Amino acid sequence: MDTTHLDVALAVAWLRAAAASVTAETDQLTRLDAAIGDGDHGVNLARGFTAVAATLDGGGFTAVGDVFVRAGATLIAKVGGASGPLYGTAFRAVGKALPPGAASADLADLATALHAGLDAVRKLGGAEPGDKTIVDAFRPALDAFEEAVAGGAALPEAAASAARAAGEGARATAPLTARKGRASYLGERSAGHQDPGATSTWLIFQALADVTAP
Amino acid sequence: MDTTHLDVALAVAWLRAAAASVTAETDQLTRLDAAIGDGDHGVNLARGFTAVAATLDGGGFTAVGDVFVRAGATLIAKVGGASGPLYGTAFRAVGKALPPGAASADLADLATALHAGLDAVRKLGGAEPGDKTIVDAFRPALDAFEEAVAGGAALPEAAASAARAAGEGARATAPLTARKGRASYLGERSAGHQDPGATSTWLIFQALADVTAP
Amino acid sequence: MLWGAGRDHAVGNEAKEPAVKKFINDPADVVAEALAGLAAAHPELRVDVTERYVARASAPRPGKVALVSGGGSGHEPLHGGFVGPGMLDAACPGEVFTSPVPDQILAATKAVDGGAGVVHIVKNYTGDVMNFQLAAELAADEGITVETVLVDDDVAVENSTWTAGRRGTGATLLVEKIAGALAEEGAKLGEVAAVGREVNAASASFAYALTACTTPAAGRPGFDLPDDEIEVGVGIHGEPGRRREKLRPARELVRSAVDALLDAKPLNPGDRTLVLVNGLGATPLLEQYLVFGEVATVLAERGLEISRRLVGNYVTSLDMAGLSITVARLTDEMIRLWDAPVRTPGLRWGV
Amino acid sequence: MLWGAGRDHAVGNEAKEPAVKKFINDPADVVAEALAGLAAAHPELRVDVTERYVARASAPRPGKVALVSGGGSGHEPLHGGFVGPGMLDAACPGEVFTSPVPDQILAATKAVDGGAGVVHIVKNYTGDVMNFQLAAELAADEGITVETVLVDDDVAVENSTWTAGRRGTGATLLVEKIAGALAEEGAKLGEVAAVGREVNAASASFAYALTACTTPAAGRPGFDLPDDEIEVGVGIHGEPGRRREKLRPARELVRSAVDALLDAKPLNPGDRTLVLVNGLGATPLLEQYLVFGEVATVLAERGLEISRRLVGNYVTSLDMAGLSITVARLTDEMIRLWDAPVRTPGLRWGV
Ligand SMILES: Nc1ncnc2c1ncn2[C@@H]1O[C@H](COP(=O)(O)OP(=O)(O)O)[C@@H](O)[C@H]1O
Ligand SMILES: Nc1ncnc2c1ncn2[C@@H]1O[C@H](COP(=O)(O)OP(=O)(O)O)[C@@H](O)[C@H]1O
Ligand SMILES: [Mg+2]
Ligand SMILES: [Mg+2]
Ligand SMILES: [Mg+2]
Ligand SMILES: [Mg+2]
Repeated sequence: MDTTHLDVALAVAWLRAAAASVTAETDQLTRLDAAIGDGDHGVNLARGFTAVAATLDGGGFTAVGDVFVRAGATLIAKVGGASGPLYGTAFRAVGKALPPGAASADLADLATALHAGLDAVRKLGGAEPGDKTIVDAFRPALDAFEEAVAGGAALPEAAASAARAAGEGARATAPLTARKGRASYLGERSAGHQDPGATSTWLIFQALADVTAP
Repeated sequence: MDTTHLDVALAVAWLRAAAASVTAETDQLTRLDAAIGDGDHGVNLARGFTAVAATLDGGGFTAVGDVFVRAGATLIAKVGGASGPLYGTAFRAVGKALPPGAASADLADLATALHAGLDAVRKLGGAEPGDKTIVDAFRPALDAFEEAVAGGAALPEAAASAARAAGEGARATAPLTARKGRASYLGERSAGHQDPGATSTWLIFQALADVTAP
Repeated sequence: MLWGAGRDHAVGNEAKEPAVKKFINDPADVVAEALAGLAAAHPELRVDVTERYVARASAPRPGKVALVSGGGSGHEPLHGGFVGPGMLDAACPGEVFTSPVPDQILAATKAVDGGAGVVHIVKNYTGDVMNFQLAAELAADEGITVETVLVDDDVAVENSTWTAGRRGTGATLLVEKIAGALAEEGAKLGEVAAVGREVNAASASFAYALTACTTPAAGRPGFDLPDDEIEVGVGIHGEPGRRREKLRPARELVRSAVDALLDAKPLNPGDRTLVLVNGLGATPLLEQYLVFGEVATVLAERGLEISRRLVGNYVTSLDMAGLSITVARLTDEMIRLWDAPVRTPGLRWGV
Repeated sequence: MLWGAGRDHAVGNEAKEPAVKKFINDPADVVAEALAGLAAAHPELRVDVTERYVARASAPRPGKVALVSGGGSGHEPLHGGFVGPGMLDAACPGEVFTSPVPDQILAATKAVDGGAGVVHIVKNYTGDVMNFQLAAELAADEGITVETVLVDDDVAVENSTWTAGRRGTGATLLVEKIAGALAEEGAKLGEVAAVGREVNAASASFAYALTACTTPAAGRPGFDLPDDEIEVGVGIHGEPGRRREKLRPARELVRSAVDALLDAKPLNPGDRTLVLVNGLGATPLLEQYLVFGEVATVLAERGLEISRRLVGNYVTSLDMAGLSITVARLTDEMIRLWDAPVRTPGLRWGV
């Protein structure tokens, strides 16, 4: 494996691994959402990423960016709820920020694209760090990824670092009081529960780490 | 106390004692009814006999029969359900069968009147012995009462004997399959549960035994 | 031990029960307070909280046959919610799951009698039958002619002279609507009662429960049901059903229910039917519609036409999670009367 | 341990859950199968089970402003049950408690657009808002003008730019009815949207839950509640409320709720109001009427007039035992539009 680039095959493998992971963890995500939301986050993402995996099977992608654009469009079309537009828009933004038509992206391109994904989530959802949302896992993951890349790390190492940071970010949402999404209706009662969306963001970064692991 | 007659005061005392007893046992009667009926028998009778006790307070009865006629009419007006018309009609029939205008009744008169009460229940409800109803406590109670009176017993003894027989009759309803009233909808599932109506009949006869006990 | 078999019954004082988890004040006042609320919500009704009846504000209408129904409370909108033009003239709500008393039925009967006679629509329960019978005798004493229509559509119960007979459930709504429409047109007492009996004879119902219901007086569910079991053949008073079965998919439950309905009252291909899928209280409309879809599939397979249909909570059993399916064979006349205008809190169209 | 605080979360395989106790087949098929049932039950609706929308069979009506609403399923009759003359032109049901997706909303919007523009009535939830926003952008790309009316009447939630803001609950029905009536009269896009916003601004809602509800996917109640505690300030998605309190008599709960409503949206003596007492699913109508009576008493004390009222299950949360109280301040115009004919599966009068 070329550890300095993300190509079409690897992008597809990543999204398939993400699909497998959110499907395996459906019940856990749903439980987290039942505690401070409406209990559908696991089922929502399992439905969405299963559709993503199915749409990638047809494949025939030549540009790596198109993989993410297609995945994002599929999430928007299949998930609903808050997480559908947020993840869908994020993946679309990632795909569109990758070099147009390029079969693969280097790590700097990938970092830039992930940045565009995070920006898209923040623009659509308006969440600040600390609001107990996807952002609280996505942002530290991106920071860690960029830092690793700046330090000369290869993809496996950068991905592992991002996944670790996402996991920590997700766990760190537990004591927070939600200020966005359904959990915000609970006011202070949302504190003490880990955010489902931040947790699924961790699963997605962990999937990249898993498929790139040496 | 005159142990050979039932007078107005004793009739009123009997009905008051019955009211106290069904009120104290409301929950138990309701539980029996919840198992094979709709769970209201205790509340129904507590409401009805409380109203009976209240209407007797106004008192001023000169004829013992009138006490029962008034009690029966009150039960019909306040209870509803199956037990309201059945007990109400029974008490009215008892009252009407007692010697008109008489201040008190002897034990033969009382036996005749109770007979009229049982007949009224059977005529209105159409239940046969063994159908798992009021009849299954009322009939053995009446038999025991008549037998005691025929044997020369005084009221306390006859009442105690009737109460004992009513209790045995009520207990004996447990294995029966109901063929009348709501419990009949359960078919064979009604077996294994004591009939609430037979049980309240026992409470009523027991109240007579209690107020006449030496 | 005079408290016999079946459950463990400790006589006498028990630990204080927790408060009943319902939107009520004193459980003893539920019916009176709900009637006060009904009065506040429906100025077009005359609600007599003391005498305990609900009548059209405009009643009596001279020369019109009046329809009076009633039964225990806890089945709302039945019966009070079906009072109004095109349906009932009055309803008598008893205590929760307890039939009304004769005085109350008599008061309602007198309040709406327009001189053309009164039809009592009575669900076949021992208590209801006896109380309405006593009321009809009292009404006769006052010179009011009463015809009684007994509703006994629940095929889960065997119809035998050795039992209390079949229960009245979902078909009560059909009888009240169709007989009510005919009465509105000015038909005679005998005609109104006859169409009511005809609708009852043409109707069959069957119900399942997933949970027991909780009466305000008892404060706890009437029975316990394991997570994977349901009660089959239940009525509308929270009593257990004919038997307990394992939970099955809706598709299979509907098939068994339709089999039971058609076994009891066979229909022929081409027959037109009315289908009522009726929630017993806590079953979401989402599930009720899903079940209606399954019923439509099964009836189509049997060559039966669904000409009229109704889905919703109409004949309920407090907060029981469950539903009943009623299938009635329709005549042209019944369809015409079903479609006639009705304006009540619980059923309304055409006006 | 990546599965963090709050509950004990064992990652990976767990004991198989028992079957979900509902009248369904596969939980994944609930919405599609319920839509099939809705289609079978209501020939006057066009139900597109594939595209997932419910429209009037007669839509589009050229020149008429069309109303489209939608949201997660599980709130029935909202929204599909409010499609018909005088109310919505189309509704988009999402998965249970999950907002619909943009494609679906776009398909419904295109299906009913009569060239005069489309009003999207959107309950204020992050997911609903974002999905409808994306759909509106797609519709604009196709040349359809969309105005969005956001409903956020639930005063249990603080209205702050630092939260997702107030939720849309009971007032949604009022907005759909009143804006729907104005659209039926031929009003312009801006006018229809304006009256919808006015109704929302004039409305306040507050809800209590006695139990959690159970989604088909989860199969178990969303939270546990002790026998003597209730959730105060709940929404309609089975989420816990703002706080937990001891159970109190209905009289006191109503008083607290009305205080909360009037604190958030003060009214003056003499104001005319519409009161909606809305069951969340498993609360018997008997209790709902009892609560309506209490509301009437409290509003009368404050000198407020109840000019219009509605009691029943309209904006539900599956099988939650609970209810919401909505009070809206009425203008003459709103009263006129409220009284206008409506003919939908869930709300019907005047036709
Ligand atoms: N405004 C927002 N910005 C970022 N993430 C959000 C926002 N609102 C909600 N989320 C995320 O969405 C997750 C919930 O997703 P999901 O349960 O699928 O949708 P819904 O809340 O509509 O049911 C939350 O845990 C949170 O992480
Ligand atoms: N036909 C009948 N004849 C005699 N007793 C009957 C008959 N039907 C019912 N009962 C008695 O009535 C009791 C139930 O009374 P209750 O619960 O007050 O009325 P309901 O069944 O209407 O709720 C039964 O336990 C039974 O003993
Ligand atoms: Mg969610
Ligand atoms: Mg009973
Ligand atoms: Mg009863
Ligand atoms: Mg959701």
